[in-house]
Amino acid sequence: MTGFMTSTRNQAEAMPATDRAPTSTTFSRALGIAALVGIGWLIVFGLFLSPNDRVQKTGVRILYIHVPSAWLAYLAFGVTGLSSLAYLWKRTRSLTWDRIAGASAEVGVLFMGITLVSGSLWGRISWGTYWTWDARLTTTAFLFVTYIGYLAVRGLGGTHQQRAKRSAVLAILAVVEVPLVHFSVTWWRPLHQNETVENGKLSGLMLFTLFVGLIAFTLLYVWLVLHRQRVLTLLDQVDDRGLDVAIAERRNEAVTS
Amino acid sequence: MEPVPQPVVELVVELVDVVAVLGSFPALAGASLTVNRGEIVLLRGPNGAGKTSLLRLCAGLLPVERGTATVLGCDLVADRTSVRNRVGLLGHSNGLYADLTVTDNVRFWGATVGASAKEIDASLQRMGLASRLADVQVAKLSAGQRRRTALACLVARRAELWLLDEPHAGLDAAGRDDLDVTLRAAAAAGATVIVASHELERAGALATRVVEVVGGQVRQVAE
Amino acid sequence: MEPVPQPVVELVVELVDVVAVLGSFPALAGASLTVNRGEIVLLRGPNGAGKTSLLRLCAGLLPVERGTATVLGCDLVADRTSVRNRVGLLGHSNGLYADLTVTDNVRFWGATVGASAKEIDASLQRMGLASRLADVQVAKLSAGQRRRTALACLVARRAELWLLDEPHAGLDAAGRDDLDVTLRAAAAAGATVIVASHELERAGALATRVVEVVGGQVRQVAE
Amino acid sequence: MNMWRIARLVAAKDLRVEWRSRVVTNQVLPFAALVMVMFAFALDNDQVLTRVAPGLVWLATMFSLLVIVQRAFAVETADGAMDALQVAGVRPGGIFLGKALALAAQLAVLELVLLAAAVVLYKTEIVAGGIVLLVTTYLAATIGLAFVGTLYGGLAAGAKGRETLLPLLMLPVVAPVLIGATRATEAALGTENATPSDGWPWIGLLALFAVVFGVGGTLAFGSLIDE
Amino acid sequence: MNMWRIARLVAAKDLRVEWRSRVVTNQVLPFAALVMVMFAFALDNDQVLTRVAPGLVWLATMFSLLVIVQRAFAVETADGAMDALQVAGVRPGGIFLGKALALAAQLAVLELVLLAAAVVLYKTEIVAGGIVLLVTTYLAATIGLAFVGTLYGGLAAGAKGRETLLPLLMLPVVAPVLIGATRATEAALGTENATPSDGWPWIGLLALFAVVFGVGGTLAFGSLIDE
Ligand code: HEM
Ligand SMILES: Nc1ncnc2c1ncn2[C@@H]1O[C@H](COP(=O)(O)OP(=O)(O)OP(=O)(O)O)[C@@H](O)[C@H]1O
Ligand SMILES: Nc1ncnc2c1ncn2[C@@H]1O[C@H](COP(=O)(O)OP(=O)(O)OP(=O)(O)O)[C@@H](O)[C@H]1O
Ligand SMILES: [Mg+2]
Ligand SMILES: [Mg+2]
Repeated sequence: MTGFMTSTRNQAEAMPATDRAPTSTTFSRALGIAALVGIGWLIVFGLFLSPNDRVQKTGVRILYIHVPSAWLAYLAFGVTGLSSLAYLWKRTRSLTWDRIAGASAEVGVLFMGITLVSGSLWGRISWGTYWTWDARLTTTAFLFVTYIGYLAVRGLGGTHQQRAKRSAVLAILAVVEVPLVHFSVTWWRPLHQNETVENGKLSGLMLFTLFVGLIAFTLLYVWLVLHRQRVLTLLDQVDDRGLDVAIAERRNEAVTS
Repeated sequence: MEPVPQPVVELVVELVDVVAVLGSFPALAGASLTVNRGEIVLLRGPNGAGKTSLLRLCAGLLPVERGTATVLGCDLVADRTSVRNRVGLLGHSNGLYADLTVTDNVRFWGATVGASAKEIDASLQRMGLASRLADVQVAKLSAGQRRRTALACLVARRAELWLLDEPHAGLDAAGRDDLDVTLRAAAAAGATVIVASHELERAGALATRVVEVVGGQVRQVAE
Repeated sequence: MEPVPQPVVELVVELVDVVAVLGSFPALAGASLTVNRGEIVLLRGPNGAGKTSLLRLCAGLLPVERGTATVLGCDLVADRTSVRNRVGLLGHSNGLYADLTVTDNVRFWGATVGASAKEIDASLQRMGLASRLADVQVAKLSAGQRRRTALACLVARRAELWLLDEPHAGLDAAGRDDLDVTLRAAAAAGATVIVASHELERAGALATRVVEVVGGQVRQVAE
Repeated sequence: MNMWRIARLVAAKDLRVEWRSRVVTNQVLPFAALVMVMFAFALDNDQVLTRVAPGLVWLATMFSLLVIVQRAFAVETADGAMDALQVAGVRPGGIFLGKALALAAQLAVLELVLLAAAVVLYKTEIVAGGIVLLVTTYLAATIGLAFVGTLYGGLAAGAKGRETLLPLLMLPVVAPVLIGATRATEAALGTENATPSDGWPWIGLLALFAVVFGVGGTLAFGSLIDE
Repeated sequence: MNMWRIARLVAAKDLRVEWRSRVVTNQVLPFAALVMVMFAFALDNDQVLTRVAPGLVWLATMFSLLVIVQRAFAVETADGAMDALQVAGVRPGGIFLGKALALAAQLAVLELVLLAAAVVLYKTEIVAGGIVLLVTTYLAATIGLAFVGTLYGGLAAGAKGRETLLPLLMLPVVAPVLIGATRATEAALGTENATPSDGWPWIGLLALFAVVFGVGGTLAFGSLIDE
C-alpha cells in the first residue's frame, strides 16, 4: 500500500524547490475517473431504476447515499486506526502512515457529515423531524465530534513526530467508538432502522443499488485519501523547507551580534 | 534501593550540528558541543541565544530535529527517554508543588531515585533548609527560598549529569556559596555539570570551561 | 493626556517601625527607611529577609500592620491606593500577558498612564526590543526576553518611584547595561529608584546608597 | 485617569487576548454545544426535552460562563498581571467594568450559539410574539451574568485552588438569574402555553440583579482583589 | 525503578497535595452538590426529576470530573513540575497509573456524595435487590472515568488554553460511560420499572472502556504529555 502512496514523496524529494509537485499519477487519474463513473452509475440506479419503498415512498432513495457514506466513514476511521498502529509499531514507523491516518480521518469526518445531513433530511421526511434523541443518531454525533477533536489535536503543533505519536494514540482509542455506533441500534431502544441490510430486508434491486453506491463511494474515498495524503506530504515538505530558511536567518544572529 | 551502576562514559555530552525547533523557530541551528565527565561547563550568551533549549535538549525534553546527539551514551535521536533518569535539570521555573512543604517536595523527588531519608536530610542541609523552613509550604516561601528548595530536590536526585539554568539567580550570598560548593563536590565525585548563566564573574569562577551560545550555535571561548 | 503635575516632595519614602504580615508571618518586623528624591537605593540581604515585602509595601500592595509609612506624600496607613498610579513595580514575576505580543503589552501598560505612541517606541528601544521581537507573542520569548519586556512596560509607565525586585536576573550583558543606563537616566530626571538585588557588585555599582534588610528590619550599611 | 477610559482599555485588552489566542472561539463554543447534546442524551425523551429546553439552555450558559470567567482571570493571574494592574493605579472599578464588558461580549455570542443549538436539537420554536421579550431577557441576563462572573472571578483569582473555588462561589448566586431567565424564556417561547405577559415580571428580577451587582462590583471590586 | 512503585509514589503525592490544600474536599464536593440543586431548579418537576435522576447524577459526576482533572494537572503545570517529572525519568506509565489512582479515589468520594444528594433531592429510592449492580456500576464507571480523565488531562496539560481544550476532548469520549452508567443505575434503582437484569450488559460496556483506556493510557501516556 505504502508503495504507491509514497510515490509523490519520492518524486517531490527528487525535484528542486522551485517547480510544483503534481499530486496526481496515472493511477490516481484512472481512479478518479472510475469514481466519477461510479457516481453516475449510482445516480442512474438510485434516482431512476430502483423502485419506491412501500412505507418510505421515494424518500428511500436517500438510503443510497446515507448508508454508504456511513459505512465509508467507518472504513475511514478504521484505516486511520490501522495506519496509526502501523506508525506506532517500530518496524513499520514512517510519517507516511501518519499522513494516511490524517487524510483518512479528514475524509471520514466528511462522510460522517454526509451521513448526518442526509440522515436528518431523511428524518424530516419519514419521522417528521430533523433530529431526535435516538441512540444511533447521538452516538453518530459523538463519533463525529470525537474525530473533530482528533483533527484538532493534530493541529496542536510540535514536530511532525510529536504530532504523529500524539494523534496515533488518539486514533486508536477513538476507533473503539465505531462498534458503539454500529451496535447502538441493538443495544438501546431504537427509533432508527436496525440491521436492515444484514437481515436482507431490502428488495433485490434496492440492495443492488445500495452496493453500487457502496462501490462508488469506496472509489471516491480511495481517491480522496490518496490525494489528501499527498498534499499533506507536500505541506510537511514546505515546513521543512521553511525550516531551512529559518535556520539560515538564525545563524545570521551569530554574525550580526 | 541503590541506583543501577552505569557504564563509565568519558564523553558525557556529544552534540553534532544539532537543530531543534520550538514551534517553527530553530532555537538550536547547528549546535555542536562535547563535554567530558567531571567538567563544569558554563554556557554564556545573549538572551534568546538558545541556552535553555540546549539544556532541555540534553535532558531529553526537546526532540532533535537534525544532527546527532549522544548524552551519557544514549542516542537522543533514537530514544529521548532512557537518558532522563540519569540527568537532573533545574530550569528557569522550579518545578515544585506549592501546596507541599519543602521536605515533602525534596522527599518526593528523592524518592524517584529511591533516595534514603538520610540522603534527603543531607540534601536539605546542603542548601541550608534544615531550619524552620523544612516544614513550611512552598507557597509561603520567598523567591530565593524556593530556588534553594528546587536545588535541594536536584541534589537529592544524585544525577550523573547536572543541567542548571541560571542557578545563582535569586540566591543570597550564602546560598551562592552553598551552590558552588555543592556543584564542585558533585563534579569531584564524577558527575558532570553544565550551567547556563549571565553572572559571568560568579559562574566563570566556578566553571572549568566556558563556551558561548549565539544564534543557536555554540562557540568555544579562548581562555 | 499629560499626568497631573505632582507636588515636589523631597522625602519620597519614609517608613517608621513598619510591621507587615504575610498570612500570619511578620515579613516586616519594625522596618524603618527614608529615601530622598533622586536616590538609587540598593536593598541587599539574605533570602527571606523581607526585601520583596518592603517593595510591595511601598507600592501599596501590602497593608501596614503597625508603624507609619509615607510614600510620595501619601500616608499608606490611611490609604494605600492613591500612591499606586505614581509608582512602578517590577516584581519577581513579570506581570505580562503571554498571549499578547511584546508591543501589545508595552502599549497596554503605557496606556494606563496615557503614554503616546512615541513614548511606547522609546520604551521598546530602551530595552532593545525594537527588533523582530516587537511582534512576537510573549509566550514565545525566552526568559530574558520576557524580563526585558517587563522592564519596557515599566519604563512606559513613567513612574515617580521605581521599585525593582532583582531586575538584573536573567538579563544578558547588553540588557544589564541598558537597564543601568535607564535607571540612572530616570534618577537624573528626578525619579527615585529602589532596587532589591543579590548581585552586589553589579547593583552596588549602580546604587547611590546601600541598605541591608535582615529579619524584616532595615540596617544602614557604612560605606 | 477616569474610570471609563480604563474600562475601555481593559475590555479592549481582553478582547485582543481572545483574538490572539482564539480560546473561547475554538474551545468554549464547541464545549457549550456538547453540553447541550449531553443534556439531551441524559434525558433522551422528546416531550420532556422540549418542556425543559429553556432551562437547559440557561444551564449550559451557566457552565460555559464558569469556563469563560476562569479563562478571563487565568489570563490575569498567570504571571502576576493582577498585581501589576493594581499598582498601575488602574482604578478597580475600571478593571471591573472593563472585564465585565469583554465578558458580556463573549457571553452574548455564546448564547446565540446555544439558542441556535436548542432550536435544532430540542425543536424549540421561536414565536414572533415573544421576540421582544426574548431579546430583553437575553440582554438583562447577559449583563447580570457578566457582572456576577467578573465579581466572583476576581474574588476567586486571589484565592488558592482558584479553578475550583470559582464554581462554588458563583453557582448559588447565579441561581436566581437561572430561574428568572428560564421562566422569562419559557414565556417568550410559549412553553407549556405560557404567554409573554407572564415573562415581564421576571425581567424585573433580572434587571434588579444586573443593577445590584453592577453597582456593587464597581464599588467593591477593589477591596475584593486586594489580596 | 518499576512502574508500580512510581504509580504509588505519584498517587501518594497527589493525595498529599489534596490533604494539604483540601481543594477537592472544600470546593469540588460543594460544587457537585450545587450542580444537583441547580438541575432540580432547572427542571423543577417531581415526576420528571425521579425519572431522570440517574442521568442527572452522572451528568453532575461528569462536570465535577472535569473540575477535578483540571485541578490535578494544574498542580503539575503551575511551576513546570510536569517537565521535572519527565526528566526525573519517572515512567510515563507510572505517572498515568498514579494520577488515575488518586483521581479514582477522589471521584469515588464525590460519587457517594452525589448519590446521597440524589436520594435527598430527587427522592431516589435504593432498592436492596439492586445494591450489587449499583456498586459494580460505580466501580467500573469510576475506574473508567479516572483513566479517561487522566489521559485527556495529560494531553491537554501541554496545550495552550488548556482549561478549555480539556472539556472538548473529554466529553464525547466520556459520553458512552455516561450512557452506560445511567442505564445500569436506572436498572439498579428500578427506574421506570427496569430490573437489575437489564443492567448487567451495561457493566460490560463500562468494563470495556476502563480496560481500553487503562491499557492505552499506560502504554501511550508518554507520547501524549511529551509537549
Ligand atoms: C440524523 C439522522 C441519522 C443519522 C445520524 C443516521 C446514522 C446512520 C448510521 C451511522 C448508519 C450506519 C449504521 C451501521 O450499519 O452501523 C445508518 C444506517 C442506516 N440508516 Fe440512518 N441515520 C439517520 C437517519 C436515518 C433515517 C431518518 C432513516 C430512515 C427512516 C435511516 C435509515 C437507515 C438505514 C435503513 C440504515 C442501514 C441500517 C443497517 O443496515 O445497518 N437513517 N444511519
Ligand atoms: N504567604 C506567606 N505566608 C507566610 N509567610 C510568608 C508568605 N510569603 C512569604 N513569607 C515569608 O516572608 C518572608 C519575607 O519574604 P520576602 O519575599 O519579602 O523575602 P525576600 O527578602 O524577598 O527574599 P528573597 O531574597 O528570597 O526574594 C520570608 O521569610 C517568607 O518565608
Ligand atoms: N514557543 C516558542 N516558539 C517560537 N520560538 C520560541 C519559543 N520559545 C522560545 N522561542 C525562541 O527560541 C529562542 C531560544 O530560546 P531560549 O530560551 O533557549 O534562549 P536562552 O538562551 O535560554 O535565553 P535566555 O538567556 O533569555 O534564557 C529565543 O529566541 C526565543 O525567542
Ligand atoms: Mg534561558
Ligand atoms: Mg524577593
